[in-house]
Amino acid sequence: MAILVDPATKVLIQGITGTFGACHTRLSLEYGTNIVAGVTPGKGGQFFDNRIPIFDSVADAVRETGATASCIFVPRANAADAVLEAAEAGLQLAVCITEGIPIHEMLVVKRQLSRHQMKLVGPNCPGIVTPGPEPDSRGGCRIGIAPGYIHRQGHIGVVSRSGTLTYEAVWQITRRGAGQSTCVGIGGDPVCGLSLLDVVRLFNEDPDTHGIVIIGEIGGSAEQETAEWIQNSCRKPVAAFVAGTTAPSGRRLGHAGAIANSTHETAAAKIAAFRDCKIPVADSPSAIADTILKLL
Amino acid sequence: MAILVDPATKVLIQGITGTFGACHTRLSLEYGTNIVAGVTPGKGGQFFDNRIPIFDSVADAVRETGATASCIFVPRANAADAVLEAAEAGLQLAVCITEGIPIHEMLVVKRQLSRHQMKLVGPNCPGIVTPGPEPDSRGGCRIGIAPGYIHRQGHIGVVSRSGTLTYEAVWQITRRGAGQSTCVGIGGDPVCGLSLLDVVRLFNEDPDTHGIVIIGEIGGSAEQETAEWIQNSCRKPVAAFVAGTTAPSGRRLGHAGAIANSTHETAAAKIAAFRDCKIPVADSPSAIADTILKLL
Amino acid sequence: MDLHEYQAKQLLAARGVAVPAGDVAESPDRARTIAERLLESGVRRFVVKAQIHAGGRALGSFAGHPNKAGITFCCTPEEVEHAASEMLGKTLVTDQTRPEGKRVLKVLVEAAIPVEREFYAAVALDRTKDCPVLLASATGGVSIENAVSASPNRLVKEWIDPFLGLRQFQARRVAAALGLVGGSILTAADFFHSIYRTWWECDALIVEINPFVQNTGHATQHSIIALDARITIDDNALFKHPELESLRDASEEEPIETEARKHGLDYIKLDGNIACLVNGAGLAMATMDAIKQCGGTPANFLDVGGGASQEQVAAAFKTIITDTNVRAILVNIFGGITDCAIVARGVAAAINQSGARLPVVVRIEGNNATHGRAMLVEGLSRVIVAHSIEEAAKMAVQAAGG
Amino acid sequence: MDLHEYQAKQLLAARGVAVPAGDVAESPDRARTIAERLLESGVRRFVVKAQIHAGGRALGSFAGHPNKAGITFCCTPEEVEHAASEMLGKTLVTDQTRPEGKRVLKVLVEAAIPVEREFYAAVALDRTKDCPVLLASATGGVSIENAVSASPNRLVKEWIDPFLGLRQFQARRVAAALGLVGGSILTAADFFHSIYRTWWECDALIVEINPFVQNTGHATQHSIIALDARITIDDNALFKHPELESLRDASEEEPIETEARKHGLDYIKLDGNIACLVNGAGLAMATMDAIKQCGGTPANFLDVGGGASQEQVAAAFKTIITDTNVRAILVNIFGGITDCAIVARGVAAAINQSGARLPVVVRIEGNNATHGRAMLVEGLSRVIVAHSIEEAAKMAVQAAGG
Repeated sequence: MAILVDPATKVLIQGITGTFGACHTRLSLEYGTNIVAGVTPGKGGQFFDNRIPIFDSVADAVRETGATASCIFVPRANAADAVLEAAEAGLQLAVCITEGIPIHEMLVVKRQLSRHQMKLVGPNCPGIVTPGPEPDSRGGCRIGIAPGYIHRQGHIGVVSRSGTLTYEAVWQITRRGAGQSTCVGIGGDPVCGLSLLDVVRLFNEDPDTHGIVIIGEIGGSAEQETAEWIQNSCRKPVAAFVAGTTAPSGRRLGHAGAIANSTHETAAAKIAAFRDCKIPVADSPSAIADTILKLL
Repeated sequence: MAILVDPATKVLIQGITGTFGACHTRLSLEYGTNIVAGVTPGKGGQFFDNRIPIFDSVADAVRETGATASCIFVPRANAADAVLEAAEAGLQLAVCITEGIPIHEMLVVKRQLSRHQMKLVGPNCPGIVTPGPEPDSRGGCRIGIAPGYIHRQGHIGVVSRSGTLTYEAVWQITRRGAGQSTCVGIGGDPVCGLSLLDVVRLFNEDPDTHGIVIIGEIGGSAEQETAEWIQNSCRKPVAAFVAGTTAPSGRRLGHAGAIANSTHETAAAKIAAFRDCKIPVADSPSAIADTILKLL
Repeated sequence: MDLHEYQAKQLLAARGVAVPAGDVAESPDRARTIAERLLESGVRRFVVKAQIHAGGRALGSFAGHPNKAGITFCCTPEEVEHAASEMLGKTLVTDQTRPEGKRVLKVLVEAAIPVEREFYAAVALDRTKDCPVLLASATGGVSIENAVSASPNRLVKEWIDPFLGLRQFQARRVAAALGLVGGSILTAADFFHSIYRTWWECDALIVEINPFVQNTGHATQHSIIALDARITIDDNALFKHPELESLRDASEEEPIETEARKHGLDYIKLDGNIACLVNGAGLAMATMDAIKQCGGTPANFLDVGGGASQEQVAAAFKTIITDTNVRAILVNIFGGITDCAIVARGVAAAINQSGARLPVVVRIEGNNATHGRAMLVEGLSRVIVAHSIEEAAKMAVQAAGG
Repeated sequence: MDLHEYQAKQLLAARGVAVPAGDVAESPDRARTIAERLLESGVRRFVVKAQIHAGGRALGSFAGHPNKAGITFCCTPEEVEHAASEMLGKTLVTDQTRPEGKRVLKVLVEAAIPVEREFYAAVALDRTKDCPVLLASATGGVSIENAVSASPNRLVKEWIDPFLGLRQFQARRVAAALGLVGGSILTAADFFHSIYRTWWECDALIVEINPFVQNTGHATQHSIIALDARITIDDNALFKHPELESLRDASEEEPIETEARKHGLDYIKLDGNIACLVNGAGLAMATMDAIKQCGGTPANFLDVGGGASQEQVAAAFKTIITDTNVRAILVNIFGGITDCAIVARGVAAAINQSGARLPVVVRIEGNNATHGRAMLVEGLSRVIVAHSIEEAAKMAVQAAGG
């Protein structure tokens, strides 16, 4: 068991013929991901690496292959549209890797997704990995751009707003002999799909996840809301890390940003929120794995 | 009993201080309508005719008076907004009298109303009358601009896409000694709130309505869809009338209108649809009352 | 409000739709100048298109010249000048005009584009679903309606959520459904998107491109060109678009209808001989139906509106008797809120002023109807009072000598 | 991307927001000309405002002239010229600039508007609700943040559905909540609507008007005037708005940061002495945190991105050593997909090319890390290898002499 994806999940790749999309499609195939289709408008009928059928639309791909999840590598000018296409085609999950999508477009996407069942992870995220049982955790499901080999099948759920910092945490866990149920990088954009809390709730319901690691970041107040929920409702041990204590506050213009999003934005406020809710916070990035393993 | 409104319904008037709104507010008050508030932005705190409190917003009016229905006389440039304001304030019903609202604005309103419980009647409609027991049917609830005195409390539900033609039908029924449960003018605009069918369904559920008169018009295919539903599901006798057999087809430009809305638009097609579904259709406007009364 | 082809093309071109190079001319001289300029830029074949608010121009013909159509292809600026001179000022009759046709005051002179295959596309309102719909077909051209009614499957429909607009993936789906492949899918999608944008931004009821073609001739590989374009704007939205209101061509409208609109009257001239003056559109149509049922033909549709004033009624009366075909007048008023006496006064005043000697059948019902009826009968000898719509129609038909 | 006040006012004015008459000047001479023109149109009091990408100008001061602020009121064109000459080319320090301040290259010369009461309004993104929010307060001006944190109720918030935009009734609700009454509600609602329109149409992150005032002076009774304006545009959306991209003021940006961006590097100069070269923003921040925890101070934030190439690493290295404060360099790479050997090769090449004699602490982990580490240790004498982020930070602080 795992959350969101497992090795049986049928995955399609939107933007499979781009350089970046193609590269990570191959890595995911090597990892064992069940990639059943690619989508590149105008290239329908071709094959990716003589192997994966390419379709003009997500709807075509879904009809022909039964895919239920999508990984989106579409350039940013078309990425919001790609998410809506995935939702309209009835997918269960879309993972949008693309970075640099205009925030106003994501506002429209987010608003529209409330009318669909589809879960969105990202944009601007490393994606999802559910490690498999084979060496270097192959035989699992990798959607996105995370390095597969750093994982190991196990029982710690990892959810993170950061990219490389997630890899760091996963690698630490793996090197200490433990493993992950699923790792979800939700991305660092101000407007994104699944929130930290959404993923924590999924882990809480997943029998295969015994402990949860949360990696937060400055900006927004997702950590506070998550910490509160955990204190009240989470049945599993949770450890957290928040980077950015020394982050430059950024040159700012006017007051609206500060007023709109209040004072929860700093790493210090987030760390305090976790501690207030009795959630251990790693002092150093090197201590993330130890902090969760101590609780198990 | 009646549908949509009864004498107890607390009504507010959006645009109460305009000439047209003020005139019909007075007529409705005379009729016995329970008008509890007016709304004119910028005139909050004043009183209409020293009697009805005026508020700056629908939300204020609802909070202070408990109004559940609104009649909208707001000029067309602001009318779509007025409908959305009514919906957001949690009203059950809005009747929009205003004519000439741009269709694109109504598309947005209609799309948004799917997220609210509020029923919309209109725009560009005469409104709703539930006749009362007193002389000239006073003591009832009149929302809109229909003449009150032509009604008589009774058991025929009238729903119409036309204005004066409805009065004609109502007057005939009244003169023949019968009466109406409720009369609903849904308006003739291409994009409007409650459809013929929506109102017929309400009449079908109303124990006080024993028969239904439908007055259709050229354009759209609401009559066809209604006729079909009646044949399959309506438990009450229904009579219909459709004007426009000799309507000029209109000078048209291109084919899109004809293609988009197919061939159901003519009065002949609508009359045929009713007859196909065993619903008697009055041959002449003078025969509307007789056609329904024969069935009761 | 309908637009001319050249106006529609300007609105579309401003939003990224490719249209043939060309310009509009009001004189043969100017038409020739345009053609000469096109010639300089390498154009070798021209088309001259009469600009009227009606379709079917290619199959239409000019009054007195059954062999001249509203669209002519030419090979030289001289031919263009000649073709323009044979259109301008003449009356063109097509299956979409009235029998008396429309006078041509402008022609569009364009580069003629070689056509291999004609496609159809339009954005219109779907009244059943309350949303815009993109319509497209791989068989465009003059016979689109027949083609579609013969095999409805050939018409591709894509419904559009007004909150999201036409999304790229939807536009691509339509392109693929037309049988386009490869890069053409993307070009066509952009094209559809521009049509929708025009529809949305201009508060249009209909934007229609029939036909559009894939340009196979030149450098830009997958380009799509709109050969003809029709746009109808929502009259109710014109107050938001002064720039569109300025595109109104008064010469295209019946002066009498324009005049009537100024008085808040909705008037449409028809071909019969019984003039109608009714309050309410539905009642007006029902009245016309009744006239027809009694063997007569209505001379007009006229709605004086719900709360008709004395002045409006007088103006309405004046309007209907300008039609010289009229042999009788039917006034049908249901006075709801309106006081029937006021309407009667308006009718009486108009009859007196006009001096017209036409028989007038009046059916007045509702608020203060008895008084109104009495006023008419007492004051005017030519007024006949009826007590139902049916009776009124019968009397009017009789009075008209029908 | 931040805009200058004068640019923001132009964008707002184009969408119906009233702003004081005026223009921007790059020379005292030009400033005087603008004031003279204003004088002719009846203006009797002027304001000269330094145009820099930072707030707090009224309370700021110029380097070397503690009594001169970034906003000066004047009564004659001569005074305007003088005020402009004391700003242009000088360095202004405010509580929102860095300590070294910002050079003033442009001033805005405007009619001074009498202020009775300052209001505040802004449209920003609400990250919790994933929608735009209109913020407004009846106590605007410099102390808005304090006012709001002291009594949060004084801040009015209206959340906006991006599908519907800011509706009139919402804008009126905000106006009423500010204590406005009567016709002022309608004027303020139009004003809020224009702010939202600007936010939406310009893909802005923030549009802020602080303060705006109700004009009590002149003919137009309820007019509202924006005295100051701040706009930040979403960098990711600039590709859709070439007209906004052209408003970029390169002189406002650190040249080194601009240069870094060209190489796809996200670099922010800071005040410490330990340069950081890290892949990934989160890891970069965590690295800086670790340095601080060990008693050091980072000289920069630098994210070379997820899939850093050898060239990018070399460019990153070049970038960080241009900062003369730097005493040690910390390279922290987690090679996920990236081959650590490639990164190592980039670092080695950069060290060799630069000839800099700074100590370099390297922590490389992940894909092919052993090989990468070996390459660095063998090839370069000044490289110290660490095995955890903590260890690396400690070593770097030590090496920097901290």
